[in-house]
Amino acid sequence: MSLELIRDILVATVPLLLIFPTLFAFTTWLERKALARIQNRIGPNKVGVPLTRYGGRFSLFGLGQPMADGIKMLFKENIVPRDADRLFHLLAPILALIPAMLVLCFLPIDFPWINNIQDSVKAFMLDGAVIFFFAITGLNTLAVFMAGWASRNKYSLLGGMRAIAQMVSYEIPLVLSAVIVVMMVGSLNAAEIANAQAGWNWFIFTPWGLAAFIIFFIAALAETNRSPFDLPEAESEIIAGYFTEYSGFKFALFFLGEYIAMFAISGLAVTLFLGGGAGPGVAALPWLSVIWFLVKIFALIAVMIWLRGTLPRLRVDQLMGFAWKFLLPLSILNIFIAGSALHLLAGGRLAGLDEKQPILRQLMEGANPLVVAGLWIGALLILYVAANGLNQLSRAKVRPREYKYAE
Amino acid sequence: MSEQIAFWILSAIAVLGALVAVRKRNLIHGVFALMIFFAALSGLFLLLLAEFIAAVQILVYIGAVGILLLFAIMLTERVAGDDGRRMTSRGWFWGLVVAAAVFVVLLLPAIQQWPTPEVTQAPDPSVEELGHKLMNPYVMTLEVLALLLTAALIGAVTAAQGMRKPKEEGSPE
Amino acid sequence: MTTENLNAGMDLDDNTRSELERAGVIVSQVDSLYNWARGGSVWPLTFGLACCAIEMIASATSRFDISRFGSEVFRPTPRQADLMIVSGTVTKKMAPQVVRIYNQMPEPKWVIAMGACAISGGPFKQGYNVLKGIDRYIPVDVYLPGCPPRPEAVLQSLNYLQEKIRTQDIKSDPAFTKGRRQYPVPEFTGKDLEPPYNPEVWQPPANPNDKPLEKATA
Amino acid sequence: MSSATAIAPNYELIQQDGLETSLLEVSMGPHHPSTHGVFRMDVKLDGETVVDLQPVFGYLHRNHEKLAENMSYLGSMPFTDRLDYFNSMTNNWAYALAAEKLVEIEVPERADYLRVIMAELTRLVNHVSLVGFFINDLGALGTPLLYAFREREKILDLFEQASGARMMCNYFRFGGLRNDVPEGWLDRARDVVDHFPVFLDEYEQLLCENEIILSRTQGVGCLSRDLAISAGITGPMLRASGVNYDIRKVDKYSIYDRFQFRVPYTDGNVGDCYDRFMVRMLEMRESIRILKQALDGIGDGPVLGNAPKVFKPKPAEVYGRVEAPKGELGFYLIADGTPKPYRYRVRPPSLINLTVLRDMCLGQKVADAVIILGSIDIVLGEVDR
Repeated sequence: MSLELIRDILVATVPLLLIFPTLFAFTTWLERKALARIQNRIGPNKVGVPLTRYGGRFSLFGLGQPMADGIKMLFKENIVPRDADRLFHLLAPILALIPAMLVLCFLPIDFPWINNIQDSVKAFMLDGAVIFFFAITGLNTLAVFMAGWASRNKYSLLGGMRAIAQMVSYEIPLVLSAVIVVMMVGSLNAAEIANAQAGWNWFIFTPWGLAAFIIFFIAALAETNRSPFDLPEAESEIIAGYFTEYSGFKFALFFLGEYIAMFAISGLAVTLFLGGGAGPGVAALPWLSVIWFLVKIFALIAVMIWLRGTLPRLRVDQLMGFAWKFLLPLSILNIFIAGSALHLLAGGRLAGLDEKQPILRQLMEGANPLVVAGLWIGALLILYVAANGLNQLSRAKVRPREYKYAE
Repeated sequence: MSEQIAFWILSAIAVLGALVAVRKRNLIHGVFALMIFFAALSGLFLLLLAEFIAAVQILVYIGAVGILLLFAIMLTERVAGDDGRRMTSRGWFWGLVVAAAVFVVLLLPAIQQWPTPEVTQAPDPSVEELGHKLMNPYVMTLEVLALLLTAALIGAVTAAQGMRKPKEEGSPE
Repeated sequence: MTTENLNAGMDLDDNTRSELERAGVIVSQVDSLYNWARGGSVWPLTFGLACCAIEMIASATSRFDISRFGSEVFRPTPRQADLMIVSGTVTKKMAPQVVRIYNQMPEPKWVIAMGACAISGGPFKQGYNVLKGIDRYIPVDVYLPGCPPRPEAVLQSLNYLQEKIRTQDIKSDPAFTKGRRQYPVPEFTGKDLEPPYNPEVWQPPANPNDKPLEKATA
Repeated sequence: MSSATAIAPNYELIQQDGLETSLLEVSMGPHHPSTHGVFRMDVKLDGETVVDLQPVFGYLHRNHEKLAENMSYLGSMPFTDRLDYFNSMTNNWAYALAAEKLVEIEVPERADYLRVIMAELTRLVNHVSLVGFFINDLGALGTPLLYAFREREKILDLFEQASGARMMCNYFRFGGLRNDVPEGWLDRARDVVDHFPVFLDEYEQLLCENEIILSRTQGVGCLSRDLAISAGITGPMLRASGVNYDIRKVDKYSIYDRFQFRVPYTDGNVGDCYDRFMVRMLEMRESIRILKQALDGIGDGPVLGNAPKVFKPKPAEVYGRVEAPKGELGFYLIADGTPKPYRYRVRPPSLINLTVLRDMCLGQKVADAVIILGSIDIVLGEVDR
């Protein structure tokens, strides 16, 4: 193994390990501030620059809050319950963090420093990058189960069981909605998928892409245990779920892992549907693509925070029903629609396409605008009707009720 | 050189994982050891440049089969076995013989072709190639297999219908 | 809050000072940085006992907003909490649970006794089932009187606590010198709690008439 | 698993297919984020389904009744504040009504008007916070709760201006009120009351049509009309099960017969958590109606009749009751001719409404048990006393 290779690997990975934890700290602050605004409060604003008094002149909108939390957590006592499985109790938070960190390498963010390194080191240049992404995020489930089981706490166990059921179920719509994009590009390579959407050719602007993005985002919320799918850590029911027995830095690791997973899955959503680093001005200034990528990630995270501040939680059977009875049929139907649309657009010339170019773009070049418009309206109509119908079918039947008044 | 080192490390992990998975009486520990074995196997696939197989190995074996095993275990009563008890059975000798025989049979093609012929044409294990293979010559096989698996899935659901609540149908595939 | 604790960081005795000099300035810097951090991030436990709990919740709401001081992260599990606000009447049936939850919290941990009942039994002191102050079993850092105290008072008690934390010396902090403080959980024997108080943290007050008063107060 | 079937007769344990699973026994509380105080539910779970539930209380038993027997009649008044610590005003009122029956004191008209105003404001405080806590139990991270508390603060300000305390008002006296409201209070109260419907509109918009809230609460924790009546349930819970029963209408105590207001109740078809939630939302509108009439109709005059502070009533037994926000709150007093009551007994609506908890929870999910408890609206100070 040559020195250059080692250097390249370090250049490709180490900055990721620095940037995203920093963004995590910022996100916790953002989340607390945003929730406070949603709830008519001010939010943290006293803890600012270290070593100044609280409420001092340099409070910086409470930006010191994540740092204070981090230092406090670092020195907090670590408690392992007496009956716990010590090894698994220790391994679980680490295992929760590693896959989340690992998949960050699969995001095609064109950081300036990785332009000079060889392609074979860039994980997102792997032919099967998208598949790898899903494979590795799936490991998170194991960490959650480990934590729930190893704590020997009934609430933890309930949380762990809920987490497995939820994550396994929602992985299917997640993967199936990504299939649409793979069909439209003809590649599993993350960089190629991002490049295929250069300019404004984002897949979210196609009907099936829009539907797939919505399904993907909902499933991503469930995968990362965000509200309204935060059942594994439902505070009002099972205390803190699988990390009930975790204190100090292990808890901080879980927290970190959860947020990094949010970054990762939002990053994938950006790659698949929102054009990756594409955005205005990228052609002139290539480094803008990094900014655009991060801005899009933060836009998705802001939506997650917003949902957390507004929605109540689902129940466990409704959660499963939603995945199996609503999202899964809809995403399969969506694949059919996308496939038929591609076929109709191609009009028999699918075999003669250049394999190295994104399929959808080649098809769009010679297509009749009327056909395209008809296709899009038709696809949107079918999806809308299907979603409505599935909603009617999967909704629980309630008895009628009436409110009366007695004078 | 570095491939060699990686190969030996991964192989050692795989063998150790498999041994622990067999020897542990605590079922959960056993399943996790099995998963370590699967992960090491996936690493070995990566070394052979079969990245798609490696990803699928993780996705299916760890993500689906392992989780399914955990579910099955959580439905049973006694999870933690006694690690101290020795695991022996009366037929261990014959077991060993059968294992050795299977091993030899598996190695037979390699032994017959000894010494290994030179590889004249390097394989191209790219995902694209795999996709073309699956979609052109083997498309019938793939479809039949998919149909079979779907039938099995529906069968499992039907069989489980009478029970209290349908657990996860398992594999995300 | 006692004055010794307030000044612990400033009035160093010679022994400590020489030790500090040997260790360099860094020690004191780390000290103050750490105190800054844990003072600015006091996460309370979601733990309401009675009437005061409502005012504790009110202190987290829009008008008062405890989150300004970084304390809105109410943790439902004692494992992740720093501060236990004993908000309300502690009955003899509940006292063992309170002590147990205190034992489950990781160090460093603090306690605010909120309201007259948690301090001394309050209006219900004469009752047969009411504990006359939670400080008999666990060490209390800040006493917050009132029945119930206003939410502003909760915020002020939090500020007092932060003041106390900021002047704490890590070397003499019981959180680091003793290991986790775990106190024996009292047992309800049908008539009274056994033992009636924990001598490690509480002693019956001295009687001005010099007569032993143990039985009477217990 | 025959033992499990025995403990839960009305939930069919589905063990017929031979899948032997073990029950999980969870003790929820006394320290649990959603038990509304120090209350414990010993829950037996089959997966996530509740097969048995035993409520355990007494963690906040503060000897209220025993203390009152060793105190003058008026001495217990501040203690009634701490029964149901959301609604000190109605607690005061129920006790004052009982004592006034005992010694037959007339209440001045202005005092009666102020009593009605205070009681209805209390009802607003209670219902609005209850709905907030209820949605919080559903997992909404406090946003509706904080909105509710924002409105609650406005009403607590009124209480504070009148009585000097936010929560523990101790405002009522036998024969009237402790003191008159300060100057300008009625205008401020009118202001708060006028603005409350705006908030209610917003709140209803936020909550009543929310798809998740609908699916979480409809068909959950059904309480049938018959069971509600036979278990002695009162208040909004009874009305949600389809019984038109409101002590304000039945007893017409104080001056409630002077006001135009309606009692919302359901057709008794379902009686689930959603009905209980909706009945409370509708009741708030009616409270505002009463408040507007009372604020318009109030005249000048004294607020305290000539009642002695310490009195020795003749031996008698009385029962005074009001429609507290949680149900029928009653005080039963036995006087024996001394300045202290011989027996002092509270009929706490929370405790009696709690008795049907097990019936409503069996067969539901554990998450439902939490919201069923939330929809009953208990306060442990009143349950344990």
